[in-house]
Amino acid sequence: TELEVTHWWTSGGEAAAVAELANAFNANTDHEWVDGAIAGSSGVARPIIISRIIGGEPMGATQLNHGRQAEELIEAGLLLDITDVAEANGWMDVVNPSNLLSACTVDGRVYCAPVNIHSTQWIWLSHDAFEKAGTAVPANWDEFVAAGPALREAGVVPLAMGQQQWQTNLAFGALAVALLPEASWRAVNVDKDASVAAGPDYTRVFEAFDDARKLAVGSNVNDWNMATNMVITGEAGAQIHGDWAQGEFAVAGQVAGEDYSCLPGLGFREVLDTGGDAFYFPVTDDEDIEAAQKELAALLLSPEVQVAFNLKKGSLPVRGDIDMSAANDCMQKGIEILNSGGVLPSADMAFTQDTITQIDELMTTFWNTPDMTVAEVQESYAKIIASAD
Amino acid sequence: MADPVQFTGPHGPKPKTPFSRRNIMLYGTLIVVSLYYLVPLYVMIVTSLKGMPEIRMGNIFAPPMEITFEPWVKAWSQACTGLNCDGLSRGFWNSVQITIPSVLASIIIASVNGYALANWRFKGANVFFGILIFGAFIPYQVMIYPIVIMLREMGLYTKLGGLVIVHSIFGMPILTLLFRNYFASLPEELFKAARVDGARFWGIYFRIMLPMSMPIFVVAVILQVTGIWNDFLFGVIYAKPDSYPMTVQLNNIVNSVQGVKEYNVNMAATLLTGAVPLFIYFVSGKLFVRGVAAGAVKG
Amino acid sequence: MSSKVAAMPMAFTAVGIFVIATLWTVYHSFTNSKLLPKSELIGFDQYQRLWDSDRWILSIKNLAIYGACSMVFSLVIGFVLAALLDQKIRLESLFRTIFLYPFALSFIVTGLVWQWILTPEFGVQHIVRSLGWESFTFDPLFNPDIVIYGILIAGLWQGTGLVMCLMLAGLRGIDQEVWKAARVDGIPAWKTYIFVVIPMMKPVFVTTLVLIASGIIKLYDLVVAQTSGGPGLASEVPAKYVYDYMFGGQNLGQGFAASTMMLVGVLIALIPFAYLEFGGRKKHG
Amino acid sequence: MNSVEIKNLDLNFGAVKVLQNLNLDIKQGEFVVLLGSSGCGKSTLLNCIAGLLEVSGGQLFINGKNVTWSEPNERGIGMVFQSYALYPQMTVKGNLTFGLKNAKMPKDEIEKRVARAAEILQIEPLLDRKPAALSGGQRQRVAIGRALVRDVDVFLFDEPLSNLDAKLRADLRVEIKKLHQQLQNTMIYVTHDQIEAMTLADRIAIMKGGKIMQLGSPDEIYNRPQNLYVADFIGSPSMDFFEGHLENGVFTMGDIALPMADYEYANGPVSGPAIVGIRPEHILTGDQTAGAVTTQVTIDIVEPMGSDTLVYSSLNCKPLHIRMDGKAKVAAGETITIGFDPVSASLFDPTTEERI
Amino acid sequence: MNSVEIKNLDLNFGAVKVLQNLNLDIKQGEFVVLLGSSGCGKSTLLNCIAGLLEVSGGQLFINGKNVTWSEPNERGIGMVFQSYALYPQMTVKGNLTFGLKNAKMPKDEIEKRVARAAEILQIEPLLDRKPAALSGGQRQRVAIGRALVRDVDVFLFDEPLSNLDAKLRADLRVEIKKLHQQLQNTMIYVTHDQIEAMTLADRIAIMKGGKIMQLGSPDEIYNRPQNLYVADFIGSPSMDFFEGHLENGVFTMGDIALPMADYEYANGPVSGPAIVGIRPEHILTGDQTAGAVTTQVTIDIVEPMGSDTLVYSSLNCKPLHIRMDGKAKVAAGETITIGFDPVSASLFDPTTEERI
Ligand SMILES: Nc1ncnc2c1ncn2[C@@H]1O[C@H](COP(=O)(O)OP(=O)(O)OP(=O)(O)O)[C@@H](O)[C@H]1O
Ligand SMILES: Nc1ncnc2c1ncn2[C@@H]1O[C@H](COP(=O)(O)OP(=O)(O)OP(=O)(O)O)[C@@H](O)[C@H]1O
Ligand SMILES: [Mg+2]
Ligand SMILES: [Mg+2]
Repeated sequence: TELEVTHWWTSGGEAAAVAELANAFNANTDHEWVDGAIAGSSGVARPIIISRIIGGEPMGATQLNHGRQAEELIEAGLLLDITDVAEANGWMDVVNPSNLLSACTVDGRVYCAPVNIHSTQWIWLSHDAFEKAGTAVPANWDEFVAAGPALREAGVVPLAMGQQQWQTNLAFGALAVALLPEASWRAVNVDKDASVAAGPDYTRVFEAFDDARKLAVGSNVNDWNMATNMVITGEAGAQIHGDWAQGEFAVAGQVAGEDYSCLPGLGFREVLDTGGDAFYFPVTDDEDIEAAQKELAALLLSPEVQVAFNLKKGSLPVRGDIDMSAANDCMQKGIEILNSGGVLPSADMAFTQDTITQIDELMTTFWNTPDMTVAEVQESYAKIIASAD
Repeated sequence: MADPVQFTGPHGPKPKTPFSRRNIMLYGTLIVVSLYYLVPLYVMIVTSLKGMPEIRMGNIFAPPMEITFEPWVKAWSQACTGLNCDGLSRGFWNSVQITIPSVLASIIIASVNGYALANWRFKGANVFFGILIFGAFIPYQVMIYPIVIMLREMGLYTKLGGLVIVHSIFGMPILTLLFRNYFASLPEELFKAARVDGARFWGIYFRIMLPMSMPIFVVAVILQVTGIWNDFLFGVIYAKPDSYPMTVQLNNIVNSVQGVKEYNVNMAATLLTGAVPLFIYFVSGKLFVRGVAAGAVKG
Repeated sequence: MSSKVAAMPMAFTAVGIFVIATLWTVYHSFTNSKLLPKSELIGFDQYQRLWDSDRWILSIKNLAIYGACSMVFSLVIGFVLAALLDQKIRLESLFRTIFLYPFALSFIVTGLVWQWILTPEFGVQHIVRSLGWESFTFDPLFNPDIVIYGILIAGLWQGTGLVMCLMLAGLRGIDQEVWKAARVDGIPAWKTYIFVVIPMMKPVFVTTLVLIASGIIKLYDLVVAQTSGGPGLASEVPAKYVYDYMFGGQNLGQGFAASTMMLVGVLIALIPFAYLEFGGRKKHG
Repeated sequence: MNSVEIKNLDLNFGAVKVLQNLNLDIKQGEFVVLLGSSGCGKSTLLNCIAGLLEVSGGQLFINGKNVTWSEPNERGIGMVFQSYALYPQMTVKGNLTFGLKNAKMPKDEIEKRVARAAEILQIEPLLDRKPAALSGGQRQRVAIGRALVRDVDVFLFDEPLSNLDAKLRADLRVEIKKLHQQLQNTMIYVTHDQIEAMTLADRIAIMKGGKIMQLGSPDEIYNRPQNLYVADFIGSPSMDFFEGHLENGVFTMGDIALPMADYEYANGPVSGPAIVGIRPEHILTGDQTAGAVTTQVTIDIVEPMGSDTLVYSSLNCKPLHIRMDGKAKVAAGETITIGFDPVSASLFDPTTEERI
Repeated sequence: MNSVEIKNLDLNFGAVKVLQNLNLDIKQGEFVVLLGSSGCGKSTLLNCIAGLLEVSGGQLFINGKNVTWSEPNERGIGMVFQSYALYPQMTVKGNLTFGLKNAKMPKDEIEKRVARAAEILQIEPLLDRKPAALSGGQRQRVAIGRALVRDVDVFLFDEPLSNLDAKLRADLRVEIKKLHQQLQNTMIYVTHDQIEAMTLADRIAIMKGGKIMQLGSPDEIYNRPQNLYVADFIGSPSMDFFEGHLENGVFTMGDIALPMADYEYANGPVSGPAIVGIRPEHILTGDQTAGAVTTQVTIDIVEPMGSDTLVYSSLNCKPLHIRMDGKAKVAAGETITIGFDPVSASLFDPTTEERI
């Protein structure tokens, strides 16, 4: 059976990773992977995916960030219950951290297959750039801020940042995780406590964020991978970005530790949030397709596929029980943190997409409005947290 | 000729220089403005013929030092989207298959509407027309879900027929306006004569009105080919991956950055995608102006 | 009877799509629909939030600036070009084709090309600087204060050709004797255009305005292709707000509220037009 | 049985009443001209007869059949329009056969009819041309042919000549007249050109504001206009009117007294204020004045028109027109003697404006 | 000094020669009408005089000044167009003053001129209306006013009446005539309506194919046409022509012999084949035939036209038109006796087509 799979993985590293999934599916089952890639981020892809589902002509499987995005589709009975697959394959035991699976679970039923873990608390540093500036490669955020003037001096943009809204927000989230005590972080990002968001702990985060925006002046690129490319070529000193950035480094043939470094938690707190990608399977009334869907679901979490996929994608596997020794330096760091339990839930799970969009907007406004003060942005932020549901 | 006459003082045509101030101003302005219009095309073409190293050197206006058709080949048949590495070629036939019936259907419907509005003036016609014009202003995005639901109910969702309907619906306001104005400008007596001759609604439409409407049909064809060929939103939402139009591929090529942006491939892809409407423009420019004159001027 | 049958698609579209869908949209703007449309009403919350949103206000402002400039410049440039082409010049069809061809390209393509030309690192700014004028700065797409004009440049490039065509058609429809009368009166050509010819071209201007205005309201692709609304939120427009909230933010209600506001704006703008188009000419029915 | 019978016809465009309670009977074979100034409803009436406008009230009969609700092609009428309304994309033959094909007439019958019409109208050599390649006169013949082939009882003409120049107009007028003599169909002809009306009509209906003011033969209309409107409307230049008093069969205006003994009164002799109307050619000049009531007038303008000469003058401070022979040698400023012929004058009541 | 002098004027549109070596002198205050069929170059000539078309060769003088290269507004001409070409969005006053304001004329002078023009043309009450709210006649007056306020020497009219209906045409014709008498400006008037030409002109220039065929007073043109073209062109219905032979002062056609003793020969008596042209009103009927050469003809069609009656007949198998009195009672099919008046006939040479 042909199974159409939609996703928005179209950058170099991503496409290579998808190819692993497709090859495995074509090789290990009697079915065929029909690729439905749509470029241009989830904003473009999502209406298409949802239209297809509510229009009664769903694809076989689709990527969605798991978390609250799919809640309503599940409630409307549009997504396939794959609890039987999960049980048969013992997902409850192997998925690590376990909250990944709970994000797929509604009322005790499993509706999605998580495929990877993405964490966003990373800063990527170009060795080349720091060499030009004549400073050592920083070991944490503060050192990096201190090296800023030297980098400027050397004609290097200290911090690369793409213009898309979610990237600014991502940087903010990374700073928050790195700089906040865990309790404060949880108070805001899990319990939505606006008073903490308005408090002094958060003031420090916004101040750091203010530093970041000053360091990023002169970074005129749009896409995240363009920003990553600036780090790869040494045009920029660093980029705060998710772990998928290392896919780009890999495609460019760079070696972690030699050409570039990565600091999880910005070098302060070795914790990662555990968002990630998952595949959902829309309900069809075609039994063949349903069988194929379930086979795909099972395959996605199989150890071989997990290894192959995540190596290409630069993300962490969702199973703790597989051998990732082939992974590079940075990925190893991530696995260590995971294994040591330094795990936070991801924003995708805590906030609705609506709230995230609002925060995205706020951060972007702040980032691009030099007149906006730290106090102002913090106040607006607290307001959004207060109204989040 | 008769014997030459001797004139004193000015006679014959007033002497002119080809470089009168007026001509310099006139042609100067036209040429400068033309540059503004041509520069992007020039940049697209030049860039699409350069290799990536040359592009990185930075001058987008410099002509290629070494002409390469590699980007064109890549854009047409090799560029990747996700796993599919067959470039635009995949979408080309889809686009053709979508465009032809959509253009035909939307024009037929709109011309019949325009004809009914201009010549038959049934009750409430103006109200419908007013709503149609209002419809021209509705942002497409708003209509996505209602139309998905409608097409689902009709069983046409993700079918070519559904896409044709969608294009017809969204082409209707402006086309109807043009056709209505055009038909209203034809002599009403022709219509009366045909009625006396016993022709009815369709008879008059096909036998009398259609043969006289070449110019406005040219305009409609151009507008619709351009619009439908270039459409991305409806193509991606109301079709399936195996029937996605070329613009979806274009969007994928342009937006899926693999490493560095391959500007030359992007430009080649852009030119390839625009080729069909551009071709139609170049061959029918004159008719277009004439048709626009017929459809737009008469209020 | 056939006339009514033939008008069915139109009636269906007018009522079935435009009216029903509009009502559907308006209704759902009063709900808390998120990913999927829901029908419980929640009052004016979405509107309150909408008008509290800086981004929405900014979008409206941008649209206002873009719309006003686009209208004025399209009409002015389109008319001037048409007037120039109407001077019995050589190579008229060549010039006409040059002005018109961008209209064949989609906004995505337009946005892409102009994004590129306007990028400081290798676009116009780079060229001028490399010619020796080091301090020259022209970075509309990266300067929040003028980014909307950067989009305008591209929008005009794409759309003025059609306006020029319409205007040319209108000019060709003017009674030549009026021109002669003005020459005998000794009126210079530019005055004749402004005081005599333009007022005579009202129907053309009406059609043109409908075309331009319906395009302006729907402005979306161009912004996405050229700036994605950036830098920051500096080039956001209402249609993008609608789209982002409906599909990115998964807050249909908010998107619907925004689009309802857009429709209200359109209605207000259309009233004078409807009056012009239908009100003044009842007699000819 | 009348060929066309119009009973109490009303027609409104929305609130505008264009035709009001109009009655008209036309006999078989009659040539009736509808004459009136622009906007008086002539075309509207014709369109009602043709079925191109739906009547608001009243009935229409053609050949005794009530056709009020019939389609245009079922009424047995053919129509010739001002612009001819030939189908530009069809050949002459296509134009002629379009109606017949619509009626699903057999091929050979169509051929026969086209041949006959082409012969009558002498357009055989043109059958394969497109209308654009025809002269004005030829186009008109084709337009008539279109009605002819359909073998209709009633021909309707809506100002078929008004787009043409004077010379052609005169020629085609004669052709239409000949055609009528040959075919003997009923013809209803709309015009606002008096010459056309006078020369073509068996009867003329003068219309004003959607009403028929007078219906009669050209001679009646010209020489015995029923009311002031008709009197003023017909004739170029029109009648000159002078107010005065009618007493004991003598009409007095200023110091001129006209004995109206031989005048044919509409309802017998009356007395009271009256208006006299005199046509320019009924003013006697030169030798003719002998024996008539005369007066002296000064010439303002002389318009030589070739076959005759028009003289503008005034009498009792009212304009007076005089039509003289084309060879009369008179000049502006001259004073001449003129005489009146009471028999050819018309008298009207100043209040009702009706003929006395 | 002539008001307008045209010397050896040539005008080509590309390869098409529209005017060729045309000469025309017009005296101060003269009313000259350019008459000719459609496409003969009348408008073109007028546009050359106005400076709206650039001449290809030759010279133009207005009031003795060489204006060949002058701008239209510098030539001292005013022009009235067929469509009037009023500026539709300006009031009547705006239309009148637009040119003056543009010439930076002082305000009070403008007011004075507008007041004068408005008085002459009697359009004072209309000054604040827009052209759309005016009747055809009023529009024309405004168009004339536009030339009037500019105080020009020469008025040019390009078929100013041809868009109007017959009645209005007749009225406005008279107004233009009066205006000319009042203003005494030079006027050049283009038309293809003979009646207009005959009634308005001091001199008529008959044009054909870009050349002037005859230039003369209306009387000359009508009664002594210079050549066959002019003879045929002027008069409605036109002259009837019969071929025959001229020998010893007697013209013979078929069995009719006309003694041409009193005929005014153009260049003295000649002999040889000739064509005689006779106008319908010069055919004698009834009592008038006494003493004239007579023959019998049968009537084909009778057209009563009110003031006179036109009779269609034939003579020697050629059509013959007869204009009779409006009260003549004749009917188709009747045979009547007609007579010829040699003095009012015209004779032409069949080869050169010139008047004999
Ligand atoms: N569709 C319409 N709606 C409203 N009024 C109309 C319509 N058609 C005609 N009229 C009015 O009806 C009246 C009669 O019009 P009609 O065309 O019959 O005049 P007409 O006598 O044929 O004039 P003309 O000589 O100019 O052709 C006019 O006053 C006109 O304004
Ligand atoms: N712009 C032009 N280019 C080429 N030929 C032209 C042009 N204008 C006029 N002509 C030709 O010149 C000739 C004279 O035209 P003109 O308009 O002077 O005729 P006219 O006597 O005014 O006719 P009408 O009575 O129809 O107005 C015509 O044969 C016409 O086809
Ligand atoms: Mg009419
Ligand atoms: Mg002309």
